Amino acid sequence: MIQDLAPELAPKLAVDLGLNLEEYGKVVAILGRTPSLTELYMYSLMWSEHCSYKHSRKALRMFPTEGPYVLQGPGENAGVISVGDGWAIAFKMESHNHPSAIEPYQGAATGVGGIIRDIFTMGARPIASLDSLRFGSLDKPRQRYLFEGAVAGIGGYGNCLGVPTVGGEVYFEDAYEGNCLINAMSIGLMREENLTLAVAAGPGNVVLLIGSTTGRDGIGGASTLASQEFDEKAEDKRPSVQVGDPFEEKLLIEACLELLQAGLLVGLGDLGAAGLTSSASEMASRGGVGLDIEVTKIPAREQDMKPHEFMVSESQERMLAVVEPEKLEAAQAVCTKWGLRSTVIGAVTDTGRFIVRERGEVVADMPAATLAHDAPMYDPAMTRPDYLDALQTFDPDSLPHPTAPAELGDVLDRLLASPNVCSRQWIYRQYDHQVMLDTLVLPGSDAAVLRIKGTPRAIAVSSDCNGRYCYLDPYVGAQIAFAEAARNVACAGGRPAAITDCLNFGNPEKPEVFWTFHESVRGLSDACKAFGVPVISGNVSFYNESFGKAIYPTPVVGLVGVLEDATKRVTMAFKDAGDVIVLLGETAAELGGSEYLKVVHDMVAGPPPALDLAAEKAVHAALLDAIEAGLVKSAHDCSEGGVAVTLAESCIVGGLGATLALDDDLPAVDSLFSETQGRIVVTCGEADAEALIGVFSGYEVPWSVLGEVGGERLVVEDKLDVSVDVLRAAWGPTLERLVHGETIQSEELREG
Amino acid sequence: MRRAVKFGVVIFPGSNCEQDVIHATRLLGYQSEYIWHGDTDLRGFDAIVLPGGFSYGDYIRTGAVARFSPVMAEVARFAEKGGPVLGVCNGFQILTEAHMLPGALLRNRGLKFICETVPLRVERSACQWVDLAEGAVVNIPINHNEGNYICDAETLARMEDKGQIVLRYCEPDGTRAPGGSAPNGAFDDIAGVCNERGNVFGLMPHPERVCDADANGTDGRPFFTSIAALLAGLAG
Amino acid sequence: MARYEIFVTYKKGIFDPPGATAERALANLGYDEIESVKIGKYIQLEVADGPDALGRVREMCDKLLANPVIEEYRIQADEKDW
Amino acid sequence: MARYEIFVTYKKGIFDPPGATAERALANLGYDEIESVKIGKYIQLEVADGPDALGRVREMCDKLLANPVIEEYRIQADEKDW
Ligand SMILES: Nc1ncnc2c1ncn2[C@@H]1O[C@H](COP(=O)(O)OP(=O)(O)O)[C@@H](O)[C@H]1O
Ligand SMILES: [Mg+2]
Repeated sequence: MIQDLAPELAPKLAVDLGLNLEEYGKVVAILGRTPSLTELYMYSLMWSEHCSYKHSRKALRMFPTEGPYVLQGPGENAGVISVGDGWAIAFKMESHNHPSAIEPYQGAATGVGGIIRDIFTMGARPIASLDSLRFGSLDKPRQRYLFEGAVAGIGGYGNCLGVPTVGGEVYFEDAYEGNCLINAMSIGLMREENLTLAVAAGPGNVVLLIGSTTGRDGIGGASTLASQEFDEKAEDKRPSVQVGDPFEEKLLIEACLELLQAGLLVGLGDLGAAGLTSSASEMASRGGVGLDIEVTKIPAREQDMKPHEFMVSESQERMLAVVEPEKLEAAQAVCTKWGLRSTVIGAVTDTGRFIVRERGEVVADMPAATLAHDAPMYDPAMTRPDYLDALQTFDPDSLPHPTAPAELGDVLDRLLASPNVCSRQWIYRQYDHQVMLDTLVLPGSDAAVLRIKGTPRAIAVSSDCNGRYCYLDPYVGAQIAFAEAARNVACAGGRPAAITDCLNFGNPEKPEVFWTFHESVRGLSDACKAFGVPVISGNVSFYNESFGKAIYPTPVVGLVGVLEDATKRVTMAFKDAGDVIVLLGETAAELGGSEYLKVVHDMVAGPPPALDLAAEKAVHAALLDAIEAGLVKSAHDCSEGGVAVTLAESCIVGGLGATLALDDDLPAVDSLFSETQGRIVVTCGEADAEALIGVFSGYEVPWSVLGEVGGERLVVEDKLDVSVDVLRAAWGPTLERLVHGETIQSEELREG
Repeated sequence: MRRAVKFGVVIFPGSNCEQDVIHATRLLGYQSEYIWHGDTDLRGFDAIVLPGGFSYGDYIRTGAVARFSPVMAEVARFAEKGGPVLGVCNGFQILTEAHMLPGALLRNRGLKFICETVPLRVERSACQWVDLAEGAVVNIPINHNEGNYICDAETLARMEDKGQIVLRYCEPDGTRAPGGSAPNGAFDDIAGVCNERGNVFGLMPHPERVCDADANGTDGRPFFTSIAALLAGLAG
Repeated sequence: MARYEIFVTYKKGIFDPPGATAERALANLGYDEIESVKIGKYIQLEVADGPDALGRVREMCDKLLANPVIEEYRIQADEKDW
Repeated sequence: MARYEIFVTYKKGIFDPPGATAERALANLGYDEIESVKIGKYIQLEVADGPDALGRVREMCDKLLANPVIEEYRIQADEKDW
């Protein structure tokens, strides 16, 4: 008979483990008795925010999840889209913010490891990763340590696996100082027929644990665990940091894909948050079956581990497979060939109950589906934060702005040297971004392009979110996150197919925070609907706060687009002198939330740029048509820093200057640095200019011919005249210098 | 009919560039097949490639564990008989650990992993894998954390003398910067070396990454075509 | 001048992948006697004499040479010849 | 059961990249007393008792745990508590 906890102690332990008393009551009602220690641990983890989405699930129903490309929407380990000829792409993004704030290298590394397991669990070979990062200002040593460590960890893990890290984004804002964000996205490729679901089925089948040993890693990580009163004997405070072993993961990828290919598995699940409890209960509930697990069979890394420790350990690099008994030997042979441990730890039953035993004795016994599905769902209160009024009514025109070309050139230098704008090469130089030979457009352009070998196709991928905009207006900010990702992908020639997201917010139990969450989800949903692009996977990370202050609302969008013809891909670099420069879209006076305001006036205020979804969509469509017609030599969208930064970047990476005029009727600062959405700087050969404009004229989009590529200076009539070498010197080495603790002297940026 | 040249590409646990070498060599028209690290039969292969990656996680030291794989004794025998062996990146590290090539590879100066395309200068050497003119500059990606080549001065002098230095990091114009051109701090800018006989060649850059005209350049092709031409000549 | 040796190891309970790999590799080489291998860092410091040298070395370990979140260390004055 | 500690260091004259970096970083942190830092490996072995245990550990070092081209090592029987 199960050893229950003392009824008077159990509720207290439940609270320590992160359940509230009502939730505890629900556990008692399900079981019809006081839970055992193991059961309480299992419920508390499965019903935690992280596993149950209890505060977010209702809002997430706003997302459109269906579309022509979708093979598998949200709900599985990753979403899957079809990309033609029987090829499918699985992808998902996930956060590893809190572990990374404690130990940036291992936190980021295991974040990459975790999301990659989600991908090969689906039967897909991981082919690319992206990383989306947020830190405080690099003036602070701690922030440099976090940034440097996280980048090294992402590289260390992905490089070892041989999965290229092809893109990402990074912002440095004080709002993230106490709570950095480390979001990782993984993309996998498979044949459609190999799509595998994490489901347990077939009573009598065995449950096989593959991969690393189980230690006490991660126990006590998220929730406040192990209060002394309940531990029989005081134990030394154990570190909860998980150390990643990318080598083991590499073997897991190869072995699992081989097992699936050979048809040796009924189901496959990865062990992520809440470890064995989560993957086993989800697999069981999907299959409508029960499981019977013996913890002493689990290969332990440490001595005297308790059943609940086995069940909730977050030791990395482990997979759970369900295997028919007659295929067990063959399955284990594959594991052995790859040098992996594989151990039968239990069996599938027809009872629907999740039973955990220690040396045969039952220590937990509950309806399996209740762990995964019966967590309470909340409708959190929401209130629009008061601070928004003051922020949104701020008028950037009320500030003094430079007007002389020399001053404006200086501002451009400073913007290019801003950590939020400067070259990211310091980061992606540490990532193997070429292995597998499919990265046709390397990091450094708007979107990375990866070919699908054996087909004419490629995918273009980008991850984006300007948290500042989301802070100033979460509804618009979230739409812009989508629009920018789609625009980046369009600039490479990709038509958006689907997105994943990682929604990073503060404490959802605070009505003001929850409002920003709800508005962001609404904004993202509306943008997706307007573009007909579904959300196929995602992740919510709440409680990103420090000292009671939430981060900027940060709904990161990871978008995958498809190029039917990989040879049509486009990069942002200017190509040849004499090429014609055309601006798609139209500039408005929108300095609210801009990098210019931040860098020059040290302000984050004003309304963010407006987003007209129909106009944005038309711009992308016009560009994509022109690209498909083979007319476009370069394309680069306007984002932080406005059209001036866009032009400067295309000059710098192309090694060419440009001479042009911006003939809007705006003040020079707006003209150059306004962050109006829906704008793309496009170039074409002189002979194609007419045809290009012909294509654009077929759409309801404003366009203007700005000038031409050439020379060694960026010259904007009446507004700017700067040497490209000087711009490069401002833009190129900033990150490396900042990481090494140097503050950049503006002297250094000027021509010597 | 003469049999086409056949490359064998060894898979160690943790290798991750083996499929890239297969892709590149097949694209160039050669036969190319995997060899499992536990296998000991190299019959039928004309040239062996130890690919890049992180064999055994690069734990303890890069290449330290892989060198004891059963296949490595055969690779050594194959090389002794004059068979051509190429080690790329981790493969180079394995060859030095196995003492099939002189020197060792330490962590990069600056302790950062480096992935970027770099110019390399072709030196006059005995290397059978290279038929480029002395002084030619090729642009090839490097991708490693431990590419900082080291050997003692005596070994360097001997290698110079015997034409064992095959590639050096350089500036885009082929010159070497006074402070060194190696991004990883390699001694004397050394990027690739061969044995005295010239049949065993190890290099940190990844020629297989630049063989496909559809993706990122073709500067890596000569390394595979030259050995294939040599083998074909011998066979013919 | 003073010399210190510092031994940095993972804390108890933290997984040590290099150690685990060495363990398996040695077993494969036929060293059946191996029961466990742990791999850490061995640091040799030479410092100029000054007040509270040991205290300062400890500080260096906490700040830079070891990662207190996952590692622990031991410092030993070194009288050996190097 | 017997325990051994192994200290692996670069041979004299071999440049030690982590050591050199640590040296600079410590100087930057204001530890002007630093004269040199060398970073090597610290290995703890537990082996079952058997004949010539130390000889076999030496063999393990020569084969796997150290690279004689660049490294040297010292073995010490370990009587400490771990
Ligand atoms: N953390 C990162 N990891 C890898 N690549 C990155 C990272 N941050 C930025 N990049 C790459 O640098 C380039 C510029 O990034 P970003 O300024 O965010 O572009 P955009 O403004 O077009 O979204 C892109 O190619 C992007 O993928
Ligand atoms: Mg862009």
